[in-house]
Amino acid sequence: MTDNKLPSGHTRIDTLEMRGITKRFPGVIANNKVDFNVRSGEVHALLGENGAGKSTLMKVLYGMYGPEEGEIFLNGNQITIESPTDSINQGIGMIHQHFMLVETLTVAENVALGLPSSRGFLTDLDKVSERILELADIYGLQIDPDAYIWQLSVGQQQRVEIIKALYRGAALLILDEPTAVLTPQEVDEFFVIMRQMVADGHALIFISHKLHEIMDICDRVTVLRDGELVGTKIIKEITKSELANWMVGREVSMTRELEDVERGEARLVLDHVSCDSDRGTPALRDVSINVYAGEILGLAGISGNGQRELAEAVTGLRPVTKGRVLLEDEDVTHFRPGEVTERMLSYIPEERMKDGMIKDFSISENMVLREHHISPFAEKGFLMLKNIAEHTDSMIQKFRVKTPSRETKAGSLSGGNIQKVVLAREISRNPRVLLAAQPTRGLDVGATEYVHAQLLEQRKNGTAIMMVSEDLDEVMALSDRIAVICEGEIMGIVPRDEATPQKLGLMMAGESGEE
Amino acid sequence: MTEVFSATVIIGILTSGIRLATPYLYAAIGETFGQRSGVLNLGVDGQMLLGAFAAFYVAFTTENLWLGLLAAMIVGALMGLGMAYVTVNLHAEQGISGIGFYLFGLGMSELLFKMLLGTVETVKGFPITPVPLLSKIPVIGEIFFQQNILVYGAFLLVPIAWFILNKTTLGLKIRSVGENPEAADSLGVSVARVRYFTIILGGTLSGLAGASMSIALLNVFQQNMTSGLGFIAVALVYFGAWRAWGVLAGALLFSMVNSMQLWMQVLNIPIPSDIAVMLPYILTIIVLVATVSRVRAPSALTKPFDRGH
Amino acid sequence: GGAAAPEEVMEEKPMEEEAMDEMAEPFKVAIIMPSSITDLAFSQSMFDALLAVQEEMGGEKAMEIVYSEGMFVVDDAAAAIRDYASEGFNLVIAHGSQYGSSLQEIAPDFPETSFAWGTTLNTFDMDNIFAYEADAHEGGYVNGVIAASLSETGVIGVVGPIEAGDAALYVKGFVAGAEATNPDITVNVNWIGSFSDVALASEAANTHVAAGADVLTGTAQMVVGAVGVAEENGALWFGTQASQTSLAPDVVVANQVYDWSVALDEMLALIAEGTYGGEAYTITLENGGLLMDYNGGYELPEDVKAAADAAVAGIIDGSIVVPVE
Amino acid sequence: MRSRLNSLFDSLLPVLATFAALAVGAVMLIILRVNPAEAYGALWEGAFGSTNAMAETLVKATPLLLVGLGICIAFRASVINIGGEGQMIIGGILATQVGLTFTEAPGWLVIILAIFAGFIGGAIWGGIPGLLKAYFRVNEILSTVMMNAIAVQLMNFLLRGPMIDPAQAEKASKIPQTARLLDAFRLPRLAPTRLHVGFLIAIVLAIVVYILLWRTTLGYRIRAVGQNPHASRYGGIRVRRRIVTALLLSGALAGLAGAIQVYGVNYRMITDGSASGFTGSAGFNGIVAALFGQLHPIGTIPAAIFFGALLVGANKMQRVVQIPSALIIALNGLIVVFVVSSAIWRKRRQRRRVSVENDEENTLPPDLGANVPSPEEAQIS
Ligand SMILES: Nc1ncnc2c1ncn2[C@@H]1O[C@H](COP(=O)(O)OP(=O)(O)OP(=O)(O)O)[C@@H](O)[C@H]1O
Ligand SMILES: Nc1ncnc2c1ncn2[C@@H]1O[C@H](COP(=O)(O)OP(=O)(O)OP(=O)(O)O)[C@@H](O)[C@H]1O
Ligand SMILES: [Mg+2]
Ligand SMILES: [Mg+2]
Repeated sequence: MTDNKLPSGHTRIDTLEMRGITKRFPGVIANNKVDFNVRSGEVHALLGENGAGKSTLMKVLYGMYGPEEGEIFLNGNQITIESPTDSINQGIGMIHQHFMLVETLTVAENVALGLPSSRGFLTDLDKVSERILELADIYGLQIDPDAYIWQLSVGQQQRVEIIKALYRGAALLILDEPTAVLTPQEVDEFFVIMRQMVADGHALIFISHKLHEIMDICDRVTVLRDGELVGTKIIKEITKSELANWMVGREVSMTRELEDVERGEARLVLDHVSCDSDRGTPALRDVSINVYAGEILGLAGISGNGQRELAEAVTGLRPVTKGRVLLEDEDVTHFRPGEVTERMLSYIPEERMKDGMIKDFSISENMVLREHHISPFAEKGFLMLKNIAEHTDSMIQKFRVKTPSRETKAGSLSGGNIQKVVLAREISRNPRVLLAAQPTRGLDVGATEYVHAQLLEQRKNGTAIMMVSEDLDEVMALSDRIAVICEGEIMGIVPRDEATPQKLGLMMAGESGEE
Repeated sequence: MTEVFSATVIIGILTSGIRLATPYLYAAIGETFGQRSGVLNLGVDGQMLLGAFAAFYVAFTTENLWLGLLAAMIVGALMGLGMAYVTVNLHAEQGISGIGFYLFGLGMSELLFKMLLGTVETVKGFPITPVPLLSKIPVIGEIFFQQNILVYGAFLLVPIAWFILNKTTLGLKIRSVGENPEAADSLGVSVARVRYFTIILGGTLSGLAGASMSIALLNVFQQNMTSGLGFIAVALVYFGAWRAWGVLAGALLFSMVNSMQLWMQVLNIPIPSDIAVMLPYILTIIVLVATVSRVRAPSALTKPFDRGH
Repeated sequence: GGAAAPEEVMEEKPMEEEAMDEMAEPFKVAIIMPSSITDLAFSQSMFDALLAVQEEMGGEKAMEIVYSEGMFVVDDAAAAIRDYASEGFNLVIAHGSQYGSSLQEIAPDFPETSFAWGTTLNTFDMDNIFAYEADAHEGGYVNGVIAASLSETGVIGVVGPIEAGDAALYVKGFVAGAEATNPDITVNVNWIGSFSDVALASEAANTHVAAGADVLTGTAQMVVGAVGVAEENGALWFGTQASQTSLAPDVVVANQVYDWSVALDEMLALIAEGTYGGEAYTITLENGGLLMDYNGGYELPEDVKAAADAAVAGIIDGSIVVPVE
Repeated sequence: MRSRLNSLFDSLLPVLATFAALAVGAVMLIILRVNPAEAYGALWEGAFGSTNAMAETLVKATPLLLVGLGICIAFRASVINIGGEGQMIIGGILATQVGLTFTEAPGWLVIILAIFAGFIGGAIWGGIPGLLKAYFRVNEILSTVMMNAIAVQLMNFLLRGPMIDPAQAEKASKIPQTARLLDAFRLPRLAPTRLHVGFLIAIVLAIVVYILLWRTTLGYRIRAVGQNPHASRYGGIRVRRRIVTALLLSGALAGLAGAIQVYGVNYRMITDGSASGFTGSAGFNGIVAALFGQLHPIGTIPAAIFFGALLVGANKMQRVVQIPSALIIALNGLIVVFVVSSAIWRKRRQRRRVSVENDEENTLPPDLGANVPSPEEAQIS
């Protein structure tokens, strides 16, 4: 019976079927009698808007949530999955949308966690590290096994998650938005891995909001809407726009024309700025950039090359070691974050769960994080709850945040809806300067479209926007100029019409773009 | 006179510092395990008291010190089991349930003492067991290697704890459960099982801490004989930044300064006794200020883990 | 002559005794103590005395005793005092100097109830408050005399809780006695800042031993561990408040034992006469409230015993005045 | 109607848990040959049986409530303040010194000054760990535990020396206590019981703390810092200052409790060498009260009264049935454990209830917003 074994030695999962899964949360039915199935040798896409219930369904499968109703069949036999241990034993693995990494441990320790060790009671981290390097080599995922997670950028952390899954070699692998934080090149490499796995007989479930990825890699697609199953289709039998239409219920336009906008004065000036990373090593080296009113400056680069530090240096969150930051000609280099905020600089941080919002605060409380102390949200030190509530309601409506109420804890929203709350807060204040890090990461197509529209709206209003993104399509679609950053240095700034993916890609890899 | 003193004093301070540190070490290392897995146990003092009584009573009635030791460990483990059930299964607020267990141990140990013994008694505790050879080394031997067996045990516990936490798969699980239980859980690590283990281990060690007092160092039992020692032990875990060696440093510092202040009074150094008694507390804080630690607490400390909502 | 008082009273007041018998109403005493009735120290000394008095009066039928122990919270003690008083107890003893303020507050509301408190001599000029005190320095002095005579190293160690009240008094007496006997003696005193820290108390004793002490003493309930240290190191021990001989029969030489029944007897006599307070009592060596309790198991040299007896006699006849300032 | 019943059950849950703990206690009582009915009768009698009993309960609850309010503030900022004992002591000492210094001043003025002094004293003793935490990363559990011990010794030192009652200074047995405050300086009483206005002050402060935490920008910041310091800093909140503020306020409320104990109950400071003689362990029990009250200032009011009743009633029980005080302590421990464990049922019920309500909602027409097309704005749908 060797032919139902995978190369890794796992038993193949020929079919896995979820029937009638219902999962409720306070105020929400995240999954309502959902049927879903996946088989060996296919990539099955799970598609749906933010908050449709994709992650929930997968967490039920992985044993992290106990469903109220429903059954799971493996190779035709009913099984019970009550904890991740159960699902792991059944050969199921999962890469989570919100990383499941222990920050204070090293990469190798994270990978080794929960696995039997070759040295019994003792850890065998050397062996694990070796194997990680092997895997990294095979799949082109560069990673230092001895690095601590907290030292890694989001993209690198995503790689660790992938390695973790590969290392364990599950027969069925759930991939919850693994590509959201990967560069296009990394996505390509990742797809190579996925194809290999499928060919070997693995079953893969792939969640992504990027339709072209789904068209590219998947065999079948299941669409969820508001927790309900819409249907399952074979990818070959459907086009991308049909898919978008099917999912959102209307046409979505993905390409945009930039309206001509008069470029204004330099609102944000970085003048030979340097700063250090959390580790104390130099993160930004002598960076000089101007961002002008009415333009979108795209900052392209592979995650972890100083983008985060740059934004934090500007916003007062990180001490600047050299150089100056000017905001509308005022030297704000050593201002506190609050003082920078007061000068109407908005910042959409990359790690929104950690930096951008307070999970246990309600949506309304999060909505006024920056302006809780000023009119109309506060008078003489007292919060104006009514004004806050009204503002929040209008934001929820405008940004279509899917939530039971404005008093819902922000942390219980779906990944995409959390983003919307942060975006709504930052954009709605009509900032003079807007720093947006990965503004559409994790958003569904409809939401992405809306955010893009909002950014362009701000641009039209004369806001100076710096958009940090790894998504070259997005950068090229929206930016007037594109700066490329690599290892804390600006490799060059390219005007929109001169930018090509090839050119940008080379610069991102460290080649100077001097003309 | 003073010449005689200087050598005597230093040896004296170190020897009694080591003795004083013993119960702190047991309790604080136990607490370190718990906190590393995300559980704050403020009931240490109560566990110590019940352990101290169990050890004393069993040793007193059976005249077998080892049985006493065993009794202390069992009682401590049972207290730990209770704490684990309440915090892991019932998701009770950790700090407050710890205080509850503290009160329970404080009261129960005294009640049992009253019912079973009635008055202060003494036992012949663990004798001083010089370590062969090592105890012959001048000065050092006298300080470190002429102690009773539970003192050695406490100091041995430090490298063992370090080893378990940093070099074993169990330690890896403990650390990850305390830092990110969701992540550990998602990899099939049973958060509940790990926490049960560390809390029960912590209780067992607290029981030993009590036994080290009642049948090794002091050889008596009296109500509330720990007088809040368990709370200091919890504080020392913070001093040691959740590291076994750090806890050792804290316990030694605190105990040494304490024995130093006893000597200061004996040497007639003219400061009011109350101020002298304050010294270990003040110095512990000052040292922490001076050695600014960047280590933060385990992220999941005090947070119950509840999968599935 | 205090011990004879109650009998006299009984004889003089046959009517009352009869009345009491008829109603079969026992004399009701309540006591509030900071520590526990088994602390081998301050609280136990009073509770034992009450039991002795009860025995003397004819057991539980004649005298009912109730107690509240562990009343270290002043505020709780106040509630207990008031409660006992309102329940018709004849005598409410607040056994701790920290209870004075509360008593001063409560006593006026219960003129028919007798209150007693110590250790102090302050009755607040109220006629239903008794006060009592122990001249702890007297026995301390005697202990000091013996200690200094027996010390071979010339170093003595003292372990105390906080330097105040009864403990301070005892230690002053002890030091005076030791120094009067041997002017060259060194008496090292350690105040550990706590009444409950057994570990620190015993480490203080260790420190004394390391500093050369071959004789130790200490006061309050946390010294039980220190006695063990003395025993382990073959140092001699002197107890106070209650007998600690049972803790280390080999090394305990003598204890100053408080026998409050002396004061209690007098109070009861006055109460029987209808005087509910206003008097202050001091237990002393002279009135038999302080007893030197020698450990029969320890062979005290004749001359030392003689010196001790001389000290007792001197204190009683006033030829020795123990300096306490 | 059903929801009314539900919330009634929720608020009764701690009471039920207490009964469960008392049932366990009954077994212990029977072992001690005590009739549980009689014992618990006495407990009830002692806590609520008469006007006086109720007054005693409220007197006991007052410092618990004040400390508990401080705990609400600190814990909301994720600061674990175990320093209530020390903060009460320092507050008490400073307040006492005011009364001993201004003997000529009118009573009301001295009381106001003393309350202020207590506030300041506690603020200092809480502020130090706050500064240490914010600027030197010294963990507050460690520093507050240490500060408690330091406060006790400081109190012993002051009451033995500089602040000792002049009458005691002359005596051989120097009782470590201050002189008694003048009668004019006592907090006015409510009704002819020991209940003093300190209780009303505490109730008013509970409302103030509620407003502070949920209606002011300062409270918003304190809570934000407690939930997520990163995001708070990003939002422009000065994290370290707010940590100091939280501990400072927390300490100040405990210090106030100390002042009120002196001016409302003891009328002087006196030490038996430990903290609890003066504080009655309110510095610790206040934490329990606050957590019973779910760290909500208003919830802390009944929680403090409940706990106060327990302490007062238990003392009465000890008197009436003559059991060792140790049993009372153990029983209190059991009650704490049982009550805190019972919270899970409330949580579970709440969760179940919400999903049930959600079902009901779903029979209503679906959310309007979802169906309304909005062609103008390219809205997210
Ligand atoms: N732990 C939770 N507690 C409460 N509600 C939750 C929880 N997790 C998810 N939800 C709710 O369940 C619904 C589905 O969420 P889910 O995370 O499954 O969405 P999703 O399809 O993965 O969305 P996204 O694309 O944004 O990740 C959302 O409305 C969300 O608010
Ligand atoms: N969590 C943190 N991580 C790294 N640096 C920090 C952190 N908190 C504070 N800092 C540093 O301290 C500085 C002051 O921080 P913050 O504004 O939070 O404190 P503050 O309340 O203003 O205190 P103060 O003004 O008294 O220094 C910041 O600019 C930053 O450099
Ligand atoms: Mg999701
Ligand atoms: Mg600042």
